[in-house]
Amino acid sequence: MKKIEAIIKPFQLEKVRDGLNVIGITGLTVYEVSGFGRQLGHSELYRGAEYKVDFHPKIKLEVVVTSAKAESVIDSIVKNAATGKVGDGKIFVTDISQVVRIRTGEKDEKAL
Amino acid sequence: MKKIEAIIKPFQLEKVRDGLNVIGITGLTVYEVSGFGRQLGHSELYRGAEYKVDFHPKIKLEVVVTSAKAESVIDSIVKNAATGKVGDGKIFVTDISQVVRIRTGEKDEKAL
Amino acid sequence: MKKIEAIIKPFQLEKVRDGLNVIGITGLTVYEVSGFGRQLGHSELYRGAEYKVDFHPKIKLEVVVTSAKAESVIDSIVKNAATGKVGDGKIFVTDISQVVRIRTGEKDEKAL
Amino acid sequence: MEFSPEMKYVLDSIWLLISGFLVMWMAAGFAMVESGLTQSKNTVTILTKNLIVYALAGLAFWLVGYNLMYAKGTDFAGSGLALDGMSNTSHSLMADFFFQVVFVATAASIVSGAVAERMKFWAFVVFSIVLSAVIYPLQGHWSWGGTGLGGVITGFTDFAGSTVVHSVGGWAALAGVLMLGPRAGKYLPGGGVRPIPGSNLPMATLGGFILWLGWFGFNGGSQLAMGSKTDVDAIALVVVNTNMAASAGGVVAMILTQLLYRRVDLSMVINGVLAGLVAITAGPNYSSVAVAVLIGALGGVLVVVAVPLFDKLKIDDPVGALSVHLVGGIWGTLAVGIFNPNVPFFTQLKGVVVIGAFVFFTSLAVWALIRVTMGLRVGEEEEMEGLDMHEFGMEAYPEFRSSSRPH
Amino acid sequence: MEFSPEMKYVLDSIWLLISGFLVMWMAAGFAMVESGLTQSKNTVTILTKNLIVYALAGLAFWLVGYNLMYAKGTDFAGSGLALDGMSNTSHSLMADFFFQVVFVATAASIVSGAVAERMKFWAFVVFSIVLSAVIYPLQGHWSWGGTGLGGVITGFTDFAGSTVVHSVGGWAALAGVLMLGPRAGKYLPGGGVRPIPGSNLPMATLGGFILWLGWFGFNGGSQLAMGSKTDVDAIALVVVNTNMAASAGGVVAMILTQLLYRRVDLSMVINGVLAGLVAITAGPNYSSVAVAVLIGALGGVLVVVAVPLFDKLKIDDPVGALSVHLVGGIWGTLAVGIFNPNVPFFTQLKGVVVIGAFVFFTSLAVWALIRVTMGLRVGEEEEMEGLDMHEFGMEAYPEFRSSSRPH
Amino acid sequence: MEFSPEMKYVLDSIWLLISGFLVMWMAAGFAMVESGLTQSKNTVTILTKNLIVYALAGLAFWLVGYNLMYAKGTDFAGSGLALDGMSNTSHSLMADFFFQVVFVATAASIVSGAVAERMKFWAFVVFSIVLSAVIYPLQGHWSWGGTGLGGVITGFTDFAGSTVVHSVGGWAALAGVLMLGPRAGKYLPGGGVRPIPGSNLPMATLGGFILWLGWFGFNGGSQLAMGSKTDVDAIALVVVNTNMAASAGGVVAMILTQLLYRRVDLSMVINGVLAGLVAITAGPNYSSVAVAVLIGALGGVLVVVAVPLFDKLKIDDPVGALSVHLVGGIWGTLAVGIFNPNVPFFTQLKGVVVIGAFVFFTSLAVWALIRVTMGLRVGEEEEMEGLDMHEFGMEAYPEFRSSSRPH
Ligand SMILES: Nc1ncnc2c1ncn2[C@@H]1O[C@H](COP(=O)(O)OP(=O)(O)O)[C@@H](O)[C@H]1O
Ligand SMILES: Nc1ncnc2c1ncn2[C@@H]1O[C@H](COP(=O)(O)OP(=O)(O)O)[C@@H](O)[C@H]1O
Ligand SMILES: Nc1ncnc2c1ncn2[C@@H]1O[C@H](COP(=O)(O)OP(=O)(O)O)[C@@H](O)[C@H]1O
Repeated sequence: MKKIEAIIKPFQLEKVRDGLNVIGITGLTVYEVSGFGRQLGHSELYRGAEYKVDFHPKIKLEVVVTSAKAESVIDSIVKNAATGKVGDGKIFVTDISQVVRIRTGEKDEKAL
Repeated sequence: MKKIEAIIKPFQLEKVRDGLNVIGITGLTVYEVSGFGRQLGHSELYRGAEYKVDFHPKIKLEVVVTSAKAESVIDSIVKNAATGKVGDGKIFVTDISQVVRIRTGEKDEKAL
Repeated sequence: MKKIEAIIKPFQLEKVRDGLNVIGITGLTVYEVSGFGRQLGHSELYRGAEYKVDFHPKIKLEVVVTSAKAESVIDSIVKNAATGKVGDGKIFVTDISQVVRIRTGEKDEKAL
Repeated sequence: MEFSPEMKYVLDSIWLLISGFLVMWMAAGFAMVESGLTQSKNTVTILTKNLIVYALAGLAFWLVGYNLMYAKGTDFAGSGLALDGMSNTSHSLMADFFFQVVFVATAASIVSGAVAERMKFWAFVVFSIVLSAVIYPLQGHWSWGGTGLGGVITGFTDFAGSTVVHSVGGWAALAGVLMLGPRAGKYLPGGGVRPIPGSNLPMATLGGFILWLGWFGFNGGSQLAMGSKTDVDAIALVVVNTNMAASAGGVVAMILTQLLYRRVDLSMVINGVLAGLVAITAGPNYSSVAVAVLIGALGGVLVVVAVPLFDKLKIDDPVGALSVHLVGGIWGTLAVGIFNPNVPFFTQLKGVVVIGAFVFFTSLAVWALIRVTMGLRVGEEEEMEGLDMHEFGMEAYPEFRSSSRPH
Repeated sequence: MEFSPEMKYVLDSIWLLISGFLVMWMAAGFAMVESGLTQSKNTVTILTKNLIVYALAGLAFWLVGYNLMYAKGTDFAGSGLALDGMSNTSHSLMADFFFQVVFVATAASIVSGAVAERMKFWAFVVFSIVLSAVIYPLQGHWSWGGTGLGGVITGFTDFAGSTVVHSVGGWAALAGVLMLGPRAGKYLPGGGVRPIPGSNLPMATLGGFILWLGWFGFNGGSQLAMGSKTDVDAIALVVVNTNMAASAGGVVAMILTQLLYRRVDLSMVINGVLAGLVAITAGPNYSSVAVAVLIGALGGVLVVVAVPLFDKLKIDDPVGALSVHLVGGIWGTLAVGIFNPNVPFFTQLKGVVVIGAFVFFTSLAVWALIRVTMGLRVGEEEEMEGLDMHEFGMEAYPEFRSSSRPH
Repeated sequence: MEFSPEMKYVLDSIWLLISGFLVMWMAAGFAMVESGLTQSKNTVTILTKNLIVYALAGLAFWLVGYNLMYAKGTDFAGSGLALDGMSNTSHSLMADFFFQVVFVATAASIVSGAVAERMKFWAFVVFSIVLSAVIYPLQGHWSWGGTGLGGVITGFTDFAGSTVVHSVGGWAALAGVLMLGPRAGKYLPGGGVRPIPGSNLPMATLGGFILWLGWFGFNGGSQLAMGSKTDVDAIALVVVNTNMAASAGGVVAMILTQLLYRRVDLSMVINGVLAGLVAITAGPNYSSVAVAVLIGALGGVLVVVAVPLFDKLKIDDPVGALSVHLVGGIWGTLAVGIFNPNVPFFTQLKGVVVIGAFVFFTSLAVWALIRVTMGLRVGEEEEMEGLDMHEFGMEAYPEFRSSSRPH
């Protein structure tokens, strides 16, 4: 099984989620992060002094799927999260050695 | 070494933490996430218009342990986080290739 | 490729980020977490009743790099995050099997 | 025994000042309601608008508006600038001016909420100046200035401004909203409405309380005198009726939202209170308490009906300003024609229509002019990321993880 | 030279109105203190309760309560409905009615905080109506209505309502809290107390300031007249004593929490200020400033002692309403018997007991009735996830990551 | 026809009380502005300071300050304690005392913002007591107490306290800030300034509105009488000028920040409003509206210039208290010498210097004494983690993920 972590722009979340729904993803976890990358920071102003804010608000999305399904999930995310502008984000894939559904104790693929 | 990530219901955190304490876990990291899974969303109401909220608040818990200890940690979490209702959450296990304790520079098992 | 996760004290973030900039890291994701470890909790007071707060605010920092670069990243983080006091945090390293840049679809090392 | 003229002068002037303090306080109420009922990514913008609109209203009304409204001149407009040639023997001129200033600020504040979250800051500033300096004073010249627009609306009765202040703000806002269009993502292609919840309901509730308190000055002060038993009796009745209409509006909104949606909606209760207040404003001085309760209650009904109705018409009003001030103001003005035997219904209707048409079309023209010159609406990306970042480079709550989330 | 009756009429009426404005403002203060000192998952509920309770108190007191309290009738109750047959020659009836309305709203607001975070919204609404329409007016008929309950409590002296308003609210709240039980998780099996910190201390502090300001109207207005040198001197003394008692209460709470816990507790300082205010309310008009400081200071001591004491008794009062209004109110009423040579201590004690017993037991009966009919307490899961979501389907701060965390 | 002495007595006293209510309300305004413009990790501390400083000012001024300031005695100081021997025939002594109490509280509140986020709570408490009990009353004895310091500053004219209240607070604050040093990390080694954004701008804006409202009492009440046509005319002019100067200050700050930084800065607009208010305070009673607008506008200019200037001097003032109250107060006092033909500029300058020097050096001495005895500044780690946790063990927003982030 694979864990697919995607860091995306906040306003793309809805589209990405809808895309994943279409390909039959049944679970998903998201949280807010701050990202720093090629996208340049912007400057804010406060009481006559400027300061640079380097980090951008991003959404991180984690979805664990069978290895077979990983490719289609990645494609779907890329398609729906891309705006073509710098800062669109990255996808990282890791191997998952075990999954457990807490409610039932089911394991691995049955737990997904 | 293994990283055990568990997504649980917020109100179970305390029980889970107490359970982990009992089996001698010495470190733990938690943060708030939003989850989407089998558990249905609920609708909120605002000024005469209804809208669906798909994501549920969840707590994600990460604990890194020796491979030997992983099983007992998983069992403990399952036992303490389960309420038997849908939405109880999932556990994902990954391999960790290296651990460093920042304070001392100690490595791997000694760092845990 | 490796994912390096570091849990550090919030007020060290800036130094750590500057250190990583120096060694040429081009991307970084951070978020706020709560940690529980060797560092003792503290007690807060509210209306005549004391209570223990076990969790400390921490920053989690994730950076994905080529395996070749991993060691220098870890060293840099250790150097800049350490204060020598308990609670300085931990670094966990995982293997990443794939990376995608969402904007371009570039893969793996080219995507970093 | 009647009081001496000087005694009347002193008491009346002080009453205007104290009432004016209360009405000035309403500016804070609008700021709180509007920032509470909108998203946190636009909070700095809406706060600045509210603070500045109060300041500008005062300056504009002093330089131009007060004379236009209250000076002799033609039936259409007063003459002079900067209080030139104005005087008053029954109470202090400055007290009167102050009381009028806070009124025009109220009208201007109403616009701010309806056009929130997508209008350019400076476009709003320019419109507010025109509204305070020209549009508001002109119609005020006909009604409270007493010319009746050369007889066209003579007899039109609006005690404290259901029409002259609240609907006027509402019409100006409606013109702006139509010109501006709804917030991005508010109305779905399929016809659905996507709610955009307010970010800080304690602030909105505080604002509701502030407005409620301020309204005692708004309506009570409109007696313009307290130097006799008759006057204080009138003021006391006005205060009680104002309070009871607000109560009724709020309670009815609570009951209706419970019945319609099976849950009470706090934002609607606040709007219900305000609608009750707007509704009673045209005639808190003639009716019995029971009639005031009825008028306020119907204000509460109207707001609960109007909010989703405007949404159905794709007229996007983030804080309910149109439902409260425009709809509530029309209802309150007509109610005088219904419940006050001395005021013909048709006269009230005529006033509502004449003033409404004037303000709406003038405002439309001004908004249009602003649109073609400096632009009315921020860009799509600006709107998505929030006006605060793009127009102010500042955040209202910089330390708090809030991401006026994707909608 | 005494003023003419009309002059007195005018001045007294205006004073009642202005004081009434200040007391009305206290409703906002309660809303802020209570929403600030409770969890954000219950904020919409508590805000709505505070807004609605003010509205309902007005309507109920108009329809039923005012006559019950102030009309002639029996020693036990006044007669008539909706101000029927009421009149007043020394000041405007409506001004008096308004001033009384805001008082009953205060009593009702007190309950709201004590039963917060677990009571069903509609159960609270029903109780508030009964309290405002019947319970409060009846005991008010005996004290301020002047019957002395057929002589039983004749001579009982309570200038502005330490007992008649504050303790009454406190007794009603205590009955509710006992009926309702503590919040889930508040008291640990081993006997420990788990604090549940308030979610927004700036709001709570703002509420404290609002109440402090409003109290000048509460106590100052209770002179009920300002049409003579004697009256304004009395008012001025009342205002100063009110201010100094509040200051003393706050300072003492600061010092005591520092001594006892080695850290100042802001929530206790706010409560200390309020306790000082409640304590001086029964007699701000007779004492020297020094005595007022003493009475307020002891109010501050009592609150610091009472809050943990109630916790020890497992009486869960999220905002300290019982410590402030019930304990502080009793203390203030008895203090009149101690420091005012013209008022026997025993008379004060009798008033406290008679009124307390009446309100407590009547309230208990009403709460019991509500419990068996519509239910008093939300379900366990509702409580855990917050009343806002379950009863209102709305969040107070929807954009902010707050999870009134597991406790 | 002149009013009877009793009528004057009644009207004047009531005006002092009502004005005093408004000024008391300013304490809440300071609390909101200061907590809004600082970081959330220090919010409990700043709220407690503001609540306690108001309470302590009252107690200290009663015990010591009022006599020191207003009793007969020497040219340097009044005599007696606790209002001993004080009396007043033209209005109620207690009303006067109340009005003066809220003034001293204002001066003390000013300090709190400037020294925020790094001073020990108890050090601030001790200084506030000394300021309220001794420093403020002494200089007040010379100016408003009327001795002119044995003729040294005779003729010095400060209607409502641009110098006597605001600059005094400002000088005391400046001494404290110099003694204390800037917040950690505020000034970068390379000479840069690292902004530390305020955590809650709605609160700060609300505070701005509260102060604006309260200022009508501050300046209007300083007429000290309303028992004649002359008095109410004066009051009305004062109110209008106060309002217009504030408006002008805010509008100018808006325009200037737009021109200088290409973006409007809300925190500066709030400061601009306040600077306009401080500036007009020395002479709202003599000038035309146009001059008031000018004085206020220049106040707005000064604040926009002064804030970055203080930063260049590494004088760290988190909320802009020095720019608003010290700079604005000096400007306003000198403006009287410029625009009021009856007041020589040099007299004003002399007053500013004498009072300024006295307050600054006395304060410096007191701060120094506090530093060597109990310590002035919290430890580095305390500062980084926030004063709330270390001095109070309490959080202002415990449920919200805010981490006054690393800066
Ligand atoms: N090497 C990395 N490790 C961790 N997170 C990264 C890395 N590179 C990028 N990111 C995350 O992805 C986001 C987008 O990356 P960025 O380089 O700005 O844009 P793009 O991917 O379009 O070139 C960043 O804000 C950061 O959160
Ligand atoms: N495939 C998945 N990938 C990532 N997170 C998941 C996945 N499936 C479930 N989750 C997380 O676990 C939570 C609970 O899952 P859900 O399906 O609702 O309940 P249950 O596990 O009891 O069937 C979700 O809210 C989500 O945060
Ligand atoms: N085994 C672990 N798994 C996950 N997170 C851990 C683990 N051990 C420590 N941490 C994280 O690292 C932080 C610091 O650890 P701690 O033991 O307090 O200090 P130190 O590493 O200096 O001994 C903790 O607050 C927690 O967030």
